[in-house]
Amino acid sequence: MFDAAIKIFSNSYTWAHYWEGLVTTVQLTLLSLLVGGLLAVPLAIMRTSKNKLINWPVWVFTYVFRGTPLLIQLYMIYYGVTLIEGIQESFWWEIFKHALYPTLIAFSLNTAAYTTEIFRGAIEATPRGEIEAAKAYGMGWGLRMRRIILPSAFRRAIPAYSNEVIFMMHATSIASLVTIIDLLGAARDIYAKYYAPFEAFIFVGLIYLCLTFGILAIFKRIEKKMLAHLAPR
Amino acid sequence: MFDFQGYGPSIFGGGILTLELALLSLLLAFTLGLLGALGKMSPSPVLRGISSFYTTLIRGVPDLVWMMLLFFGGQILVNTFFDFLYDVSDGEIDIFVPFNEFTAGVLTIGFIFGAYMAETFRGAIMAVDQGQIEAGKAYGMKPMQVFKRILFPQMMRHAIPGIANNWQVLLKTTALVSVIGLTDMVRLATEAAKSTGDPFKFFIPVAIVYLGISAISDVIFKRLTTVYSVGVEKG
Amino acid sequence: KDYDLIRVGVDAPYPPFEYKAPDGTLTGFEIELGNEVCKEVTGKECEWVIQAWDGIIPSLLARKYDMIFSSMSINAERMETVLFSDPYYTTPSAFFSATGFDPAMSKGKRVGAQRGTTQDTYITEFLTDAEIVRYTTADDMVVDLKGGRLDAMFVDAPVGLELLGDDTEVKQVGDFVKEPARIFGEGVGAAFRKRDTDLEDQVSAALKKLKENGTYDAIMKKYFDFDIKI
Amino acid sequence: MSENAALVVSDIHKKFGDHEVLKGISLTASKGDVISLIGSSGSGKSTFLRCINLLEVPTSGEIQVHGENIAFKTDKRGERIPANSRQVEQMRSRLSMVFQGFNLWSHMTVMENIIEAPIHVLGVSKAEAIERAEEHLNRVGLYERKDYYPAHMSGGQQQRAAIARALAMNPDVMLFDEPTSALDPELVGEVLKVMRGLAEEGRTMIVVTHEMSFARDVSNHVVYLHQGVIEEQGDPQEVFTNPKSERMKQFLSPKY
Amino acid sequence: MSENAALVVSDIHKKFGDHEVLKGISLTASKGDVISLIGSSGSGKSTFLRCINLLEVPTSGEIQVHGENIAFKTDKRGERIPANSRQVEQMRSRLSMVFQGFNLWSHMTVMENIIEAPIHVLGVSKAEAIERAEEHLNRVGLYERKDYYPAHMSGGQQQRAAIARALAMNPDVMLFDEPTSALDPELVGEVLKVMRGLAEEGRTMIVVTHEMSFARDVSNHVVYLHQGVIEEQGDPQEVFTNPKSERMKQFLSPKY
Ligand SMILES: Nc1ncnc2c1ncn2[C@@H]1O[C@H](COP(=O)(O)OP(=O)(O)OP(=O)(O)O)[C@@H](O)[C@H]1O
Ligand SMILES: Nc1ncnc2c1ncn2[C@@H]1O[C@H](COP(=O)(O)OP(=O)(O)OP(=O)(O)O)[C@@H](O)[C@H]1O
Ligand SMILES: NC(=[NH2+])NCCC[C@H](N)C(=O)O
Ligand SMILES: [Mg+2]
Ligand SMILES: [Mg+2]
Repeated sequence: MFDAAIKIFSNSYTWAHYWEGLVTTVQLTLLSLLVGGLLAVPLAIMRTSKNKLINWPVWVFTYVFRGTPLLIQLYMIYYGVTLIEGIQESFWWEIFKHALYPTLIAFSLNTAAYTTEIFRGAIEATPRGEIEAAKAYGMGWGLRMRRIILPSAFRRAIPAYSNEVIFMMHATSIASLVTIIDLLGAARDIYAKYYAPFEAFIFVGLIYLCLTFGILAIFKRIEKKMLAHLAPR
Repeated sequence: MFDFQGYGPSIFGGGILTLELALLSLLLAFTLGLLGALGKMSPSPVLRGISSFYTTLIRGVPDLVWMMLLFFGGQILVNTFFDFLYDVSDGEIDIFVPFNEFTAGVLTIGFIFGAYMAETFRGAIMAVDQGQIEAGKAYGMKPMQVFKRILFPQMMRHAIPGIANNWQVLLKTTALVSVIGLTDMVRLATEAAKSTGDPFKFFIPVAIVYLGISAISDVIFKRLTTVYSVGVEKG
Repeated sequence: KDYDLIRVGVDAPYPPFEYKAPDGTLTGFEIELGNEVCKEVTGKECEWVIQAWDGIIPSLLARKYDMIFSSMSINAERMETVLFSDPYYTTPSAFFSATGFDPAMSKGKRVGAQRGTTQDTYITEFLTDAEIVRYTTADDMVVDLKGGRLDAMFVDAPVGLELLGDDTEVKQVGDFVKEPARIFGEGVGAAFRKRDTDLEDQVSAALKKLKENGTYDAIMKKYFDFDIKI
Repeated sequence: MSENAALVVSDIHKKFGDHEVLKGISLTASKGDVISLIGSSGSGKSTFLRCINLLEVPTSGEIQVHGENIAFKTDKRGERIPANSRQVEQMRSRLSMVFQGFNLWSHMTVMENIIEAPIHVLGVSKAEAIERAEEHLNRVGLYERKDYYPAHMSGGQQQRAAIARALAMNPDVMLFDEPTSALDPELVGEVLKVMRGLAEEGRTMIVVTHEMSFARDVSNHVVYLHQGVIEEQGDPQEVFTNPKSERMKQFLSPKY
Repeated sequence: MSENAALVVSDIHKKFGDHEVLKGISLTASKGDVISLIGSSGSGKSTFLRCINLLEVPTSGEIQVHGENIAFKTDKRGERIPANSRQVEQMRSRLSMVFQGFNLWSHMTVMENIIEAPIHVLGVSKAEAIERAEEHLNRVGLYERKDYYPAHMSGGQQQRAAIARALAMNPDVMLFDEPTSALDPELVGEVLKVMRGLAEEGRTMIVVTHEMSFARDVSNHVVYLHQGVIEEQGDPQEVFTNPKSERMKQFLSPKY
């Protein structure tokens, strides 16, 4: 058993491959969180609207994306885009040709749906009095949103959002199913090359574990800073 | 819409498999979750250590990695164990236990969600009034009786929202078993989509089935909430 | 030693060798041939276990099944790990492309192969400046090739032809590839764990018998209009 | 209604559904007036105060701030709403409200709370806002607490911070809704002291309060609300020592 | 210590960490005794009662129920624990506790609460348990409420149900920990009445209480605890009319 491990990990190809995978995983996670997060803000605001015409479409979006497996969303987008009439002739194709972009779209939409609901909850939890105070001091809707409601909601959302970040980081592992060499993809290559499931997958599991701890540590610091106003003294 | 080019029946069968897999995993997760929660709250540092190790380790690594590890490595582990038996018994015990995809699927999903359930149950147990448990003890109930007759029924009320949530996530996680070769509905839809070149025709119905199951579960959990809230809501 | 059931690992779809009909049943050249082989040895058809190619040898070693019957080329590297029967067919590999791909000018092109196959080994070694995309199953690769995500794919020639079906845009490009033999080996054989020599003997014998008594040819005719027998 | 009246409210009615909470209330506050609104729980004091700065929209009646009438219109669903939200915002910036529950913005420090509206509503520069904020903080005796978050201060400190926040708007009229009733008895004093100081400075204030001593000693006009109407009003000395209405007598009796 | 003593507790000490709450308390309850434990808050009354049925394990001291000594041992971490959990469970089934907060099981109706322990601890048949439960419910005047859930009853009703639950164990000794102090004053009477009835029936009871009238009129022995020691004890008439200890005098004075 140890011989196999030594053989695998003394090869520089192994390390290069895992490194490449790590970079891809981190990239996928960050980019989808970024896009998803940006989408989620307006969606969450719409979702809290009392106007059904604004609220309802967003509800449908979050319900569908939260109610179906990400894997299916990924497959639909990955295989579906090639079917769009004329896309292969358009310049978009240069982008969609690469597995990375449909994957990013799927991941971003998915995390946007979850994040929307997290933000919605946080927005709705804004103390009524604080909103009234903002009104009473002459703040209009936009100013109130920008200065009072969103800043305080975002802070409140941090703990729930940190879970979403970890969840998303883990979820990127399915990118390996559409030819992307992320961490898990790299592990599968190594596994196939050396017929060594334990070494390949345990090692990659440890990397994921470290990433998870890393995220937790970062959020602990963020919480300490951003949630100082809630901490007991 | 309803023309599945002959794939209809087998995809339906895959749907059944998805449900079986999800329900069995839930059962395992429920059991492990309870054990994990009790372990985490136990006075014994060893038990506490084991359960915290279990919950952090599981939750730190993606489901799919666990699945592949267990699926690709599980058989080897099982073999190693029975080879050991074979050796120590001088060949008397010669068993081969096949470790199939279904087992791997149930085990991984069960183990993963057991870790999440443990947190749910821990919170729920802590929400039960200590006095209720003391009353049980004071009337001479054995620890097991206190658990079964007092703690468990009361804890469930607090645990149901968490269980419901975990179930919804678990249900969707079953889709991953398609990757390790289990012919669930996602796997079958994928195969059909690829060989017919029409992804939407197969994926959309499957997506709707997932939405349907989760809508039905919502109803069931609502009912369960009422069952376990007996004596609590105002009447 | 008597075998009463042989469990056989196979990676599908890999038409025309092994693939699923819409109702979920396995068919194909190797499935039919394999079932005949199993009947010779045990009197029963094989118990087929579907396993993606990249895990096909580990799962054999882990005893998930006792034989691989899945177009596995017999080459030296694999012989270090598994035991092969006598070869039962041979076909070359080929590139397929919609854009007139030239293996000699592959720089920056996206070329697909199934992960862990001899084709994977070949392009990894010889198409160093191409972007190599590895697939778990062959049908994934075809979807991407047809969808325009790949400039070319490299597979066993009959599989390429079959998978593309009546698609007119994608064509075979270049010649058949059979060299180097170090990679592609000499034909395709059934694979076993090294210590199962007895099973290997019986399977090789069965193959020999089927080749001689016409069963092999009858099956081959159903799937091919050319000769692949070895 | 005198020309230099800071605030004129005329014949305000307010219904919640079928329940008429305010049944025609009028009030004029001239510059420097300190008006106390008293009355038993549910009499409509808070509702009236909230109508003044349009946190509730009165069902009928007019509101005039510094001679400018607030315009109303009727929306699609037949509800009365302000015609011009700019006008409302501007008006609100001139009427600063201090809430019973303080309602400091919890994610901002005291300083940030105070400079927020001056900067973003009035358009004051940050440096100037801070400078003025420091004055006000000194004024309410909270200078050393300026970088604290609300949650880390006592109720009395929070309420004084809320007063500083209101002062920072340099308002024409300050509205107080039971500013001390959420406080522990020991903390009430420190807030009342600050408010008495403001009154002495000549600030125009309308104060809903249960502190009868404050109403009597500090304000120059007392309004007694009962079931949505003004049952009695006038000079505090007179009203308290010689209430005319039976209800007012009853209202005052148990506490003395 | 007489042979027919229902309960003998000798020299109980209890420490929480470094804090010694009970400093050697002994008590004997013979059949039919009604013993009141009084003392100011924090004196250790609850702790003592909880030590008796081992909800807390005493740091040292012995407990004897009907002549049977509870066996203790020391666990790995050096803490004293009961040697035999079967023995403890059996002993607990003979000492029924009534809690201050009632602690009725909230997911069960009154009837279910009452028959629970008899069925599952004593092994009585369900039919018999129900029959007896009905008697006890009549006894405490709650028969019509038998199918109510605790949350749907008043505090006094809940406490009477809790007493019925305790009675259903047919206990040798009943332990009460401030059975009325969580109740609104109007409801205290109905519970005390039931308890007085029990005393007159000859039940052996140990009652922690702040109801001095109950201690004086109903019990035949009063124990005054102060800072973990028995400061004074004896016949209630004597102890209340003629307290010897200074502390006891002080303790009694404000309430009379
Ligand atoms: N948003 C609302 N919807 C319906 N009814 C309301 C609303 N706000 C207030 N009311 C009702 O209006 C009446 C007056 O309430 P208001 O809060 O103005 O009384 P108050 O004089 O301030 O009493 P308190 O001294 O208790 O604060 C009450 O009966 C109350 O129930
Ligand atoms: N589990 C515990 N851990 C630490 N200290 C405790 C614990 N339980 C009780 N104490 C301490 O023991 C002392 C006695 O408590 P106990 O509850 O027995 O008093 P009491 O006489 O019942 O008072 P009260 O009349 O308020 O109920 C108190 O100082 C309390 O803080
Ligand atoms: N069933 C399959 N997918 N077979 C792939 C075989 C490819 C090639 N002949 C090899 O041995 O590597
Ligand atoms: Mg009010
Ligand atoms: Mg007590």
